[in-house]
Amino acid sequence: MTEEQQPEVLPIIAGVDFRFKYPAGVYMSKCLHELKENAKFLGIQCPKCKAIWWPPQVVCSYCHAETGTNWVELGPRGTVVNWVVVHIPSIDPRTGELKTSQPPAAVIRLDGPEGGGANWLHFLEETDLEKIKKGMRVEAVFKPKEEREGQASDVLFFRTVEE
Amino acid sequence: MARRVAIVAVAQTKYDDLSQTNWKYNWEELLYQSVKPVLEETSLTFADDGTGIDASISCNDTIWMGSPFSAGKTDDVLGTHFRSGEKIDADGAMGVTEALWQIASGDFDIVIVGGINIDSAAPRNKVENYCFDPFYQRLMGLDMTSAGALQAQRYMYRYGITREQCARVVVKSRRNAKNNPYAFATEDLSAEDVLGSKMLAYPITALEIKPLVDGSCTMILAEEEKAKRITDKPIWIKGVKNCYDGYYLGDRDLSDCKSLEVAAQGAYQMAGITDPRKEIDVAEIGVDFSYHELLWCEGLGFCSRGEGGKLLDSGATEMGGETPVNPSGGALAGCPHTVEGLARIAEAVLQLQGEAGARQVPQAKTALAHATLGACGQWHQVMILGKEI
Amino acid sequence: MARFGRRVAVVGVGLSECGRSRPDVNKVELANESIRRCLDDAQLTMKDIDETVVADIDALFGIGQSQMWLTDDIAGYLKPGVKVETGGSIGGSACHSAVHHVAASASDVVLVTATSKGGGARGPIERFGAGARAQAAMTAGFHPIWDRWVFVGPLMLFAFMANDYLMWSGCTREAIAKCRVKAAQNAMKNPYAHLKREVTVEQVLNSPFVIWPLRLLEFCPMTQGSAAMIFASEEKAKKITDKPVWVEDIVTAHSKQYWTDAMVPVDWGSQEAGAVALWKRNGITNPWKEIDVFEMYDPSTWAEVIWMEWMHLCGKGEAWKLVDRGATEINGEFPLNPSGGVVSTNPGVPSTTIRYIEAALQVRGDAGEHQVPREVRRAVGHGFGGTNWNTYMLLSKDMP
Amino acid sequence: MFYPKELEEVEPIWEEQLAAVSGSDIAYEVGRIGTKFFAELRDNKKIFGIRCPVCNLVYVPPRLSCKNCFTELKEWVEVSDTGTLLTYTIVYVPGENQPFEPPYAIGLIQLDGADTALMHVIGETDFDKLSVGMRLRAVFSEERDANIRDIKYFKPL
Repeated sequence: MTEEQQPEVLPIIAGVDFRFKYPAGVYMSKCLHELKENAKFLGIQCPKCKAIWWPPQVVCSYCHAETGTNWVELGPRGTVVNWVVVHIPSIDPRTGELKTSQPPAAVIRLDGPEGGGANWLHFLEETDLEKIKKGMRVEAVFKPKEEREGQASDVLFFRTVEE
Repeated sequence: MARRVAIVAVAQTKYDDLSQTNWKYNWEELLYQSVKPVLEETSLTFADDGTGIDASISCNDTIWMGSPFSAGKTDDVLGTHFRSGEKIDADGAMGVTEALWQIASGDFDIVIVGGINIDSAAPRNKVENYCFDPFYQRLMGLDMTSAGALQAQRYMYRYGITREQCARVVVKSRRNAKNNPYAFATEDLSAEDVLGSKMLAYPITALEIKPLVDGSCTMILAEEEKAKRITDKPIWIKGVKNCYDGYYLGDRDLSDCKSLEVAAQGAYQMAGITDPRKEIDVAEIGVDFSYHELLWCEGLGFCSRGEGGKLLDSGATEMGGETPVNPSGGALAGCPHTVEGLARIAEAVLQLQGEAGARQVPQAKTALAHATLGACGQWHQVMILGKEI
Repeated sequence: MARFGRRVAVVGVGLSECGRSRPDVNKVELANESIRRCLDDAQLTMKDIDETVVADIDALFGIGQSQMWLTDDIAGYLKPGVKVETGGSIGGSACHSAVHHVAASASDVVLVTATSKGGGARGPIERFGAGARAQAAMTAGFHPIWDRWVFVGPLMLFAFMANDYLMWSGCTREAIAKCRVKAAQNAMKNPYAHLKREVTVEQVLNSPFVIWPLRLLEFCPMTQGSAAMIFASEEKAKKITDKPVWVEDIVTAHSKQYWTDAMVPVDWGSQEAGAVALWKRNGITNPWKEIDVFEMYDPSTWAEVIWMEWMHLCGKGEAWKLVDRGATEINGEFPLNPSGGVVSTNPGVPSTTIRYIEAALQVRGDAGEHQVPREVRRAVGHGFGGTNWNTYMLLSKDMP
Repeated sequence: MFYPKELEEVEPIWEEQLAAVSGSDIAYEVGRIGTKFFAELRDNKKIFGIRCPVCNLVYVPPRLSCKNCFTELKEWVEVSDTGTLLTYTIVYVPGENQPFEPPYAIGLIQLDGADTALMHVIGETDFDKLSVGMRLRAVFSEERDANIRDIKYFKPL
């Protein structure tokens, strides 16, 4: 048998479709409950270096101090610091389904105590690129309470506000 | 080895089934439960002034975590910000070896190694099936249990090992686990209970495989001078070797464990051990299935080939025997994927430190910690630890 | 004496043919292709290899514990080995592991292998395109509950990066486009590059937005391919080759775990931390002058420009001007990615290994048509991946 | 209780999601060697191995490299459809990618003319009649798609 007689190369379908249970953990669960029940942004502040973590987490990424229960309230207003617009079809990795067009995604610096704050990647209501500016003030718009599920998507988007 | 390296502190969580609590903790929260104790024990921090931990190694398996770049979920608690943070995508025991070489090379002085898995959140059978090549083995529906069953059957056939002997490994494991506060499965069992439990893949029953549990294990390694300053009970790594066998199960006589023999010989040679059964006081070995303990004892040279069953019968591997094997109960009493081998090293360290509580083997000076990965033990690692430098 | 227990050198490199897809081989065969070339390059046989280091991201490529399947085809049978996974920087992390092992006298000759061979998509995913699928698979690497629902993989990250730089630096889009033109010109000289078509500034500026303001031609392609490298101790290296490339230093720097807060101010602190450590530790006060070739992991042309600044190759806001006047071209004052870089060839897992290989080839003087027209004594390879891991390897013609 | 009480008592939130978009529909390319093997199964109901001239071993399944000596393998050898059972198991629990509904038997079968064994299903038999060393012959599927299941199973002789 020589090389030339070989047929085309074959594909074999043998994938595995697996689903995992992903835990939010105690810190994130607490903050998601707070979003759902009280429409509040519960961040956590490092007692040592004062960095604010949103979502709250067990240790400070910067200085490794335990954050404990040093809760701080953030938002609901914030400042737009960066934004992009997705032009291509994208797949939701959680479900494998196609995501249709989505509003501009933005990094919003949620207001925090003493001029501090924390960044969050979320959507803007404003879709006109001409109108989106760095430093623009925005406010979180929540789903109605009965529709909230304890997810980051309980916040629908951020709406431009005049201050 | 260019520099001597010691393990200066170890910690484990209690191994438990997190699905019972609706997966209460996430990866970093579970890992931090073993990170905090080692930091407290050693008073080490992540300071950059030469006194702190220099680097971290995160051990988790992307396919068991259900996510690529999975160390991104555990690095913060290992203090990786702006420093070297490597990620071993295999058993944590490989991470300890990696930390050893990082330190021995002179690059770092103190390295923290953490391993974690949440087994109960993963679809075990699918994850295991995914580990087989997509053309020749995956479509036969293999998982680690059915592959293990092929090995068990071949081993029993070739050497006359009985199912009762295999079952008694589980009985011993559970009995030992009673003394281990971290163990998950500690109920009393008889060999009849084991053999009478649900048949998964003949001859392996439900009680002969490791239960699905979750947890983490962390340890800190340091070079000689710093190790002596950090603790008065440093445990020295005297020898280590790992080895891969060939891939296709049909290439191997599954009753052999060639890669384990190579790994064991390499580790013994490095540690200067000539008679393992006499010189090793206690062994913690990676046992995913009951027959593993018998076969691995042969590969480790605790007995001749085919004598694994007789070794168990003789009581030599029981607590109080000549070479107690798995005083902690091992993975058969519950230990998650990835953490399994790491926890064996942690247990060996506790034995040598004299901190093993009710499962302490008296006067243990030299311990063996073994880890295995892959179908039918394709990869093995043997590490020799000593109390004295 | 170097800072390691033993000196370590690169003694062999190997690359497979790279392309959009390699349907003629399966994963282990693709790995094997570069390994055979690597062994040939070093004139070694399988028996000379003491240990193998496997770089792979199982959750992306359709096989779990891939080191097991690879064993037989990467000269790993009955040998020790390591498996690492750090995202795109993985091909570099694996090299660092090899360097540590040799320096620690664990092994004398260590082979590093990195392969990218995903399955072709079938069924409903197929019509979304392989690119969308790859982005989604990478998005799956971010927080399942917090990030996955809103994030669109690395594409979104680099779009944020571009927008940030556009806002404050005063750069022109033409300057960034020139970076892509340069990459294409270099890639055309590199037999192992994937995209080898000439690209003009106009084409870049007229290419569609993938994520505004990031354009299609400002981002890397998807490539299948493999790379292999052999590291050896001083004693062995001198026997194996008369052109050893010495590993002067390695640095790994990782960043905090969540990405969304890393996006603005677009914080490339770990790029900076790693580079600064590398320069400082090796007495390099002006890398722009002292490094002869720099192979950077550039998933996007924006990254190449912006990271130049964070790596202290130039001042903040200056990089685009340097690119604009051709300073980073192959015959410029600071040859950056003479291979064409990741924007021309992006197999992912081997991408960082390829940066190191290209840096080593430049030091050896074996880069062929894309050899830079100057004496190369010191070169740097850089890797980037996952949740902002950065790896650097400083290679030198002179024994440290 | 490791964490503060207010956290330990929080109602845990978790979500089930796809692990990655690898999905059930990945098409893996088998490469040249595998293509030859599977095309022979499909078209001619023949099983081929590949021989290492240095080690003088015939490998089934075929592969590109000899793991012992790293010789690149090129020499195709047809092996018998009949072989010897080296080990087997009976799978009782459902799982992924299984060729049949459990219970079914799988085993390693060393075909005559091959030096390594092939993993496959054992059919047309009572489980208690299975024994290591028994002789088996391949039964081919009626409809063949060029994959390992083109051999339906091996049956005892």
